Amino acid sequence: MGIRAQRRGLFLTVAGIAFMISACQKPTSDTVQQSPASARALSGSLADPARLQQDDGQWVMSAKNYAATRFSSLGEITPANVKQMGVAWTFSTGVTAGHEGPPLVVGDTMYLVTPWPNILYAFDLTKPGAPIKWQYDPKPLGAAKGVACCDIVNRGAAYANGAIFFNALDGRTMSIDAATGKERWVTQLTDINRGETMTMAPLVVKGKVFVGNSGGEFGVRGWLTALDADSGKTAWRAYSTGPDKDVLIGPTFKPHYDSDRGKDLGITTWPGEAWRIGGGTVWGWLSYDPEADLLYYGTANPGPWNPEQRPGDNKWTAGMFARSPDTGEARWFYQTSPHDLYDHDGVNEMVLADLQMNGGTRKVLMRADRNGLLYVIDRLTGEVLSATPFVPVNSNKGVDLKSGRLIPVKEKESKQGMVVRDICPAAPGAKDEQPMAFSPKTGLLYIPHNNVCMDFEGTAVSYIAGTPYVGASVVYKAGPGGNRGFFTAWDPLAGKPKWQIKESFPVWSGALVANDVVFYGTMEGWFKAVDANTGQLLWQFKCGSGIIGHPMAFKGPDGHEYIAVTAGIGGWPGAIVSADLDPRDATAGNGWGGMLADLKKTTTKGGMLYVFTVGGGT
Amino acid sequence: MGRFTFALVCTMAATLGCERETRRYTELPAAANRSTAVRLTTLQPGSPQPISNVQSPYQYNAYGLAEGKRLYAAYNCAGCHGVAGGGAIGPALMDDKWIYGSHADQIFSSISQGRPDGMPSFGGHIPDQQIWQLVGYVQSLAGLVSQDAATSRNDDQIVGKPENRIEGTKQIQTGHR
Amino acid sequence: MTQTAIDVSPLPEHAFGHRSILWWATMGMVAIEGTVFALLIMTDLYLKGRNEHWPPGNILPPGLLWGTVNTIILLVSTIPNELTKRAAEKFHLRTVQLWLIVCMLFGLAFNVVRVFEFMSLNVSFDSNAYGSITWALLGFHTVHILTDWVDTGVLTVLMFTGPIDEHRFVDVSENAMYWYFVVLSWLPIYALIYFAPRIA
Amino acid sequence: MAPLIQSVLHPAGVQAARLNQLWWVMFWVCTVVFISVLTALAMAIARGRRSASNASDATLTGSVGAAVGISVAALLVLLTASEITGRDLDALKAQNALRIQITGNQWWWDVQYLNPDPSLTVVTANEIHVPVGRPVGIVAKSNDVIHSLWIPALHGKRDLLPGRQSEIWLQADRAGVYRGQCAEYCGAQHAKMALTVVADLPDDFERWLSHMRGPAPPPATESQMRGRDVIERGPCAMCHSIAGTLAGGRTAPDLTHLASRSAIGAGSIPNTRGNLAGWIADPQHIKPGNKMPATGLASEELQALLDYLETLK
Amino acid sequence: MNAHPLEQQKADPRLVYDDPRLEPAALERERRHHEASWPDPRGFLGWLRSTDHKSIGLRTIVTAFVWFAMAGVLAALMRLQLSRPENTILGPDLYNQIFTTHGTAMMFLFAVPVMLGMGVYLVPLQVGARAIAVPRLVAYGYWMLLFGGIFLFAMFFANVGPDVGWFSYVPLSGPEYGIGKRPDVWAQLITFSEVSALVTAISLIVTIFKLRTPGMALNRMPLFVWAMLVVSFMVIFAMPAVMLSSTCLILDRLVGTHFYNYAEGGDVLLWQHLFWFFGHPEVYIIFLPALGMISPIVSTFSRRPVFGYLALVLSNIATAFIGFGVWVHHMFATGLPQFGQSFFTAASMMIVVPTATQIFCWIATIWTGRGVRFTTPMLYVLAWFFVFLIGGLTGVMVASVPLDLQLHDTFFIVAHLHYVLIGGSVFPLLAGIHFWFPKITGRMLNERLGKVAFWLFFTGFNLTFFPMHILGLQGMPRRVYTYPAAMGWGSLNLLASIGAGIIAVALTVYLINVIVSLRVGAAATDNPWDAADLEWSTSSPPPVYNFSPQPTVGSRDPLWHTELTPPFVIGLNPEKCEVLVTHLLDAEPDHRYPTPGPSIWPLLAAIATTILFIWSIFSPWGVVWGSIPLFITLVGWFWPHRGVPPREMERELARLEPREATS
Repeated sequence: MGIRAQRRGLFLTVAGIAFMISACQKPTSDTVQQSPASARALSGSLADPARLQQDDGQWVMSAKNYAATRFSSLGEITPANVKQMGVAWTFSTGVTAGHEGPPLVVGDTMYLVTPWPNILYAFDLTKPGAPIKWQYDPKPLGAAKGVACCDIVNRGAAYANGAIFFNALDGRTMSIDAATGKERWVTQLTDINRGETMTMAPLVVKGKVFVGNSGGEFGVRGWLTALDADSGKTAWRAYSTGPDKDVLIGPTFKPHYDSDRGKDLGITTWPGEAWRIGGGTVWGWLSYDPEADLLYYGTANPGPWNPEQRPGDNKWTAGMFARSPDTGEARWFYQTSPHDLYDHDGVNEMVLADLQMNGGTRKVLMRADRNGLLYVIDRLTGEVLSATPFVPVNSNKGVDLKSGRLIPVKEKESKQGMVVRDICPAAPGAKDEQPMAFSPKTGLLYIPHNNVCMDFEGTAVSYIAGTPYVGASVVYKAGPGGNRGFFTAWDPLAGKPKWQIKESFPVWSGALVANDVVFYGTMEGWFKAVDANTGQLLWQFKCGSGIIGHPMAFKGPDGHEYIAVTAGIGGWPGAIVSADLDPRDATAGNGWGGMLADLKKTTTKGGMLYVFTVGGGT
Repeated sequence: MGRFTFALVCTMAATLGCERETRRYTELPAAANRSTAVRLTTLQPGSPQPISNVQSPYQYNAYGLAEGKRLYAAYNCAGCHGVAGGGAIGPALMDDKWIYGSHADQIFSSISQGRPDGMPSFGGHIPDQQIWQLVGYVQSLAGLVSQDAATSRNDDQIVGKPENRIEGTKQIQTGHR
Repeated sequence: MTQTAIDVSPLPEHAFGHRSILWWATMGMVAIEGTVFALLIMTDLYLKGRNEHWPPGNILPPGLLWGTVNTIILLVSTIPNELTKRAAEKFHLRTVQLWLIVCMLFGLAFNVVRVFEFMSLNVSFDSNAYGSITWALLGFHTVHILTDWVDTGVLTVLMFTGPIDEHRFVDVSENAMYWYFVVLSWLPIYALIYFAPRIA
Repeated sequence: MAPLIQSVLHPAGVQAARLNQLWWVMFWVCTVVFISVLTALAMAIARGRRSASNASDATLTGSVGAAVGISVAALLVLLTASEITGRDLDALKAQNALRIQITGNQWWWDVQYLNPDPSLTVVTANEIHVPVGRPVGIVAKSNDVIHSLWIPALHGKRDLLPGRQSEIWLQADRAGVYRGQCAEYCGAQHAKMALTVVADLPDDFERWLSHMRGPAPPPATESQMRGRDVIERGPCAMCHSIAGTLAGGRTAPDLTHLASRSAIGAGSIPNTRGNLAGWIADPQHIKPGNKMPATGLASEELQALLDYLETLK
Repeated sequence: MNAHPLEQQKADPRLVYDDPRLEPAALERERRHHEASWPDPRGFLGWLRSTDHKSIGLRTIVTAFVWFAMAGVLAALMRLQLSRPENTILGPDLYNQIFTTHGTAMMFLFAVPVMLGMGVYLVPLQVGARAIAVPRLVAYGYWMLLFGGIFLFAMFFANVGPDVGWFSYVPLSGPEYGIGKRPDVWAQLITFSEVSALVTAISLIVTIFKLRTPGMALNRMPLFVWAMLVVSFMVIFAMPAVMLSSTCLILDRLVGTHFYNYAEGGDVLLWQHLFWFFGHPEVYIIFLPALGMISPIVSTFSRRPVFGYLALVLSNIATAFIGFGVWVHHMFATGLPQFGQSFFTAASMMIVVPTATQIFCWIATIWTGRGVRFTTPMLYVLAWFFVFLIGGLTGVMVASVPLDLQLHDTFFIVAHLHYVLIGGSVFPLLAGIHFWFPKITGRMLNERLGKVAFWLFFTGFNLTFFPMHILGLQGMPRRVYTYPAAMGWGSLNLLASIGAGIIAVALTVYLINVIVSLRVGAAATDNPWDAADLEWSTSSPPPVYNFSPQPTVGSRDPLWHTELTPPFVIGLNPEKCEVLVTHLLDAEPDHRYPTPGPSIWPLLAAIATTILFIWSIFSPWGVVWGSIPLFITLVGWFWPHRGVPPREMERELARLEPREATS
């Protein structure tokens, strides 16, 4: 169990968070609440996501809001009554791959994108059992499954101006009319023959849809692309490697640290032409600060994993960019893992908040990184304010706050052809894409994460377009303590956990804070509600399959609060089950086989959407 | 000139004649036309023909299997199917489930032609000879080749049993999952 | 010139200890196997030097219980062993028979416990070099225990069924010698297997 | 092209020169010893035949002792010479040295010119250039079995050990082309695992190195374009790399500047168009057992491929 | 002291004079008694059961020479392939199998066994023993050698010949790169030949320690016996290293252990350390017996006792000790720290001192001898001085770390090692065969043919191997199956190949000489060369029981000091085939010991072992199941045939000692 700090009142001096921006304004949610269902839908269809994100009754983007807090202030479900929560309705997706990402609720309709074949369902929430309103099948190529590194997942859709935006695995972004399910536009962005896929959830800001590619394990050159939300035409594209003009680095680029300054670092920090196949894909989460008008996103690992094939810092991979959403110009960059040694992608979500630090209010972003450090970074300048390990870490010695650089540990560095043992955290990191939540009420981050170490052997690998470009043999094992996962309530100011729940398996579901109750799921299939303040388990429900989905909260047309989550084991670790891998090979599933052999005996595959409410039923 | 032409014509006639008069009752050696009789199912109309039991020319050949193992790594097969065949992006190769069949010619076709759910088609990108070597090695992952000829462990991280210690799988299931 | 000769007919027809041919042959075997043990120990130390952690990774050192139990069994077994040897050198057939059976029982106990020892090594021979050399050390010693045990068994049977002459008693004495070697060689191996991983 | 020099007795660098010196010291001392002992033996035979008179045992002991003493003295001379040479060889390590990493593979050499700035790294294979008069520190590694790097005109051997890394320091003092060869038996084609070493004048070397940093030139003619297509779409790209194209294989030698190299197949045959064609068509004929398969390219494809490969200067 | 009656007190042997048993007729009776009692099994089955050291020794020598011939044919094939550049007679695959099999067979199946075979034949005779100690073990050792050799060559002909070099460096011989069963064949052949050598070494040590005839104190032992003693000890301490390393190799390959897997904490240099810890002493194991043969030959044909007996003995021992300290000089190119370099250079060069001492002692012997008799054996020995000096001096060069960096793994080393091994060992061996042939067969070898063979061999040898020094300096590496014409190595290689042809002719002449002389050679007397050691005191060839009566000695050169006629040994029971066991240091009589008779069990045990070894290449279960027949054969082997049932024994004990019954 986690540490329970006594000084709760002291550190609840959270001055403001992105969420509060919305709270200060006249809440539209009141009107929405009172309006009839059709009116809600109408208002939803007209509204800009910038406004809709503030409405706790709806959930219009996968991270709930631009600040990526996954916090809902809906208070109907309380620690007291959560025990009476029951299933309202369910829906089987018929897909047996891993179900990541949350459903959306816009007005009276719920939208759900399944993993490949990426069918978009719309459910009519006004009717009992929420029947399917329409469904849209993009018919993505089956071959795309062969170049999706970590199960054929989809991390959700985004809503804006009457359209649902989402990506199909074979590299298409599409805009679907939210009301009718009719296709507005489809843009093909990637080439699966080069190993490029798309799995991330788009973000819509100011009439632009931001999407990034996946395929860091295939020698893909990563990018973030802004598409015009109305036409699907590319507005700009920022690569994560290569010359400054490709990375959209210009005069406005003012990184905080020296090592990020210089001409064409995206070339000179790579050997030869390795930057062309250097990874740095953008498959994770995006945040946006409307006030500073800055878009934040992370770049994934450099490829291949074997670091000896790419000496140098490998800019601009494994770091985070702040860009102008309009032009794409980079404002600052910070590299969490220069010359990444362990596949420590920098794509984890960045939660934006204003924290009271050192006597002042700092506009920060918080990121629980794969490398085991929880970063608090000034989101205007890119300065690292603190970087604290939130799991046992032996592969780095933290961050030198002066130079901003991660301090590597020599003996844990890869030596091609040799097994380097017990690297903590492992390649999936202390925390992978599974998003955390932040409660402005408690000031705590709720982090679903892993406790995984690994043995790593770098091997020479050929770049063969469309085949994996990894160059490592990895075997994961449970970290210190023997439990493979944690659910941690983290106090970013004190830099330590408030409380912590040990889980047998990595906690690969997202977190949700619904007022005072925190929700998350486990890979065994338990959907759990815990007290936001104490971490006490309040309620749990055993779903049909392991949960790696992201829970969300919404207010139904009936005015009641609902919690929805998808069960369906899969994803990188869950592929052991969903892809029926053989754990006798310890590297099965890129390293999970050795550690998750028991998962096959614990749960089975099968995607199902669960919607809960107090009392259950409709 | 005329004499030369005459000689040329005679020579050509002779060569053609030899070729023409050759009565090849046995067509090419089995290895050459293996891929034609590939079946992915046992279900056939009428009385079923036996499933072809064409074997990889390297089934009992240690060198061919070792080459297969080298190529399995060199062509990034390991990236999808696991270092020891446990699977990752692609299905496991060490178990008893073979979506497109475990017979040598079926595996050959899978590698050469590719398969719709993500298996790239390697035909034309690597010589057939190497595909056969890969076939032999892939079979060894499930214990389908002679243990005497199968490869042993690599000088690398050990993530599963070496192929020469894998007991043959008894029941091979074939079919879509 | 008078022919002289050495008449050796008064000499005995057998001798114990270093006077006997078999003792030297046994010592030859002991020298060979002792060399192998020494080289195995050197190999272990060499590999230990090549590895940053010994045991590598998060492998636990072998459990102490069974190894220690076995060490005690081995050390105690020297008592019946010595008694067998003395009885043999005095040609006390009954006593030899009795102690040989006791020795057999000790050997049996040892071999049974050895199985548990292998199970408590916490590493497999094919996991890594540490596992390989640890298994090799324990395995090679087990081969000695096993062969000497089987050897003692044959000798025991022989002492009950015959045919017997004085040389059988010499055999029993040599067999006891060899057992001492097996016991003595165990001690450094025991230290290496069970304590070296705990020191570094 | 200058004749290939691969001889201990024709040193072209300071290290090899020292070893050559040591060799001649050893040779002459040993020759003297050899002749002396045989003379003694001949005298003994002659004397023994002449008279049966025995020298006293004490005299004999003295003589034998003296002979052994002289042998020991000769030995000490050699030991000292060896020791001095050993120290001299160690003295070459230098800060401003050129650093080359050579990785052994069955049966070719992977070469990387290291640079603190990773983008200035140069990758090539089977042929190295070194500047005259500048120390070169070679980092020796292996990807598979044990190989041994031996360029007799420049220095002695250094084993390339898998799982370990070693170093050797050498320097060329005369411009020229020197041949090196794998000296540790490494399997089927141990015999055909040679390395060409070109010692350039410093300016030439810098020019060469900066040229090597560039990618392959884009194809100019239709046929060359077709040739690049054959590489990218055909089997070549599965194993070979050519910077500037899609070919990124690392299991076989880098071909980015293939045409500038003097030999193919790790020194198996001279690099001519005809040889290259023969090699691509049937590499197993020229170097049986090597890892390159016959690719079965159509002749039109082969010609286009050759057209393109010839541009890879 | 409550001594049991059966526990006999040490009784002193008596010196007897004028005993009726010393009458010539009585001695002849005793000889006949021995003749009748010592088993000399006839026929094929008898041949299989034989435990007579002369029979086993001779067949070991013959078998080793058969392997020598086969390995020699392989050498000729290599020379044929290398005779011109870019030759395509042999492909790399076959060539690599050939040079590996050649090296392996020469080292493991010829050089060591033939020397031990000479020892098995000669040592009991030279120490005046009636038999070798633990003869069944020696018989077993022979069968293992035979089966090992058959195994290797059968596998070679089945295209499963080892192809990783006689040193089988990992990882080339390891599970990943040593493809197929070829390296397993090598590793198991090692086990065969090591088992054979080890048991033989034990037997020789025990024979030398315990069976020396009275009077032969350690300081009177013939130098060949000293050499065999030292060599046997070297075998015991060196061979386990290669057995261990090859066992680890098989385990790595078969069940996936990681002794040599650098990725998982093993190490590739571990192999080299273990291998050369054996491999360097191995050279002296081959070389020292040859030196032991030189001493009697030099002494005999210079007609004086060898000069510097003590120095020669100490040199032997010193060589053995230093030989164990210099294994790293095979690993200089792996990169050693400077300190290690100096140490191993010095140690490697130090070995010159004992060798030089020996050479000078022999020169002194010749110098002060009574004129050299230029017999064929002596010619070989004189040639030995020439070739071995070259080999030894190039050895000094190679011992220098810096120079070795240039010479290592080149043809210079090929030249060096053949000068040392053929020059150092085969020349004396051929001399020894000539020397002892009369003793072994009862017939003299033809001197004329012998000299023809000698001069051909000497010429061919130098022609073959001397150019290789130059080739090495010109940069030609070892173990290459071909070389480019442009390298200019063609003519010297051709010369070497011609030399190899001459060697082949020379050895054929030698063989013809042996065959012809066996049939029509002059009959040999007991001591045709007028040599000094005890083996020349018995008939040629010696009887099964070696001597009757058993002689004792009073000096180092017993046959040259007949004025001190030593007494005979009498009183050994021929019925039980008794041998006289003496004390270790001064060889005083201690007790009588019945030597075990012929037995089929060593053969059966060897067959069972062979099955186990070969099976274990394919499955680890081969070791488990294979040990069952081995166990059965061993029980059969050791099951006694003499003695009484326990009850009877007990009764006898009770009768002998009533006191015990009451206690």
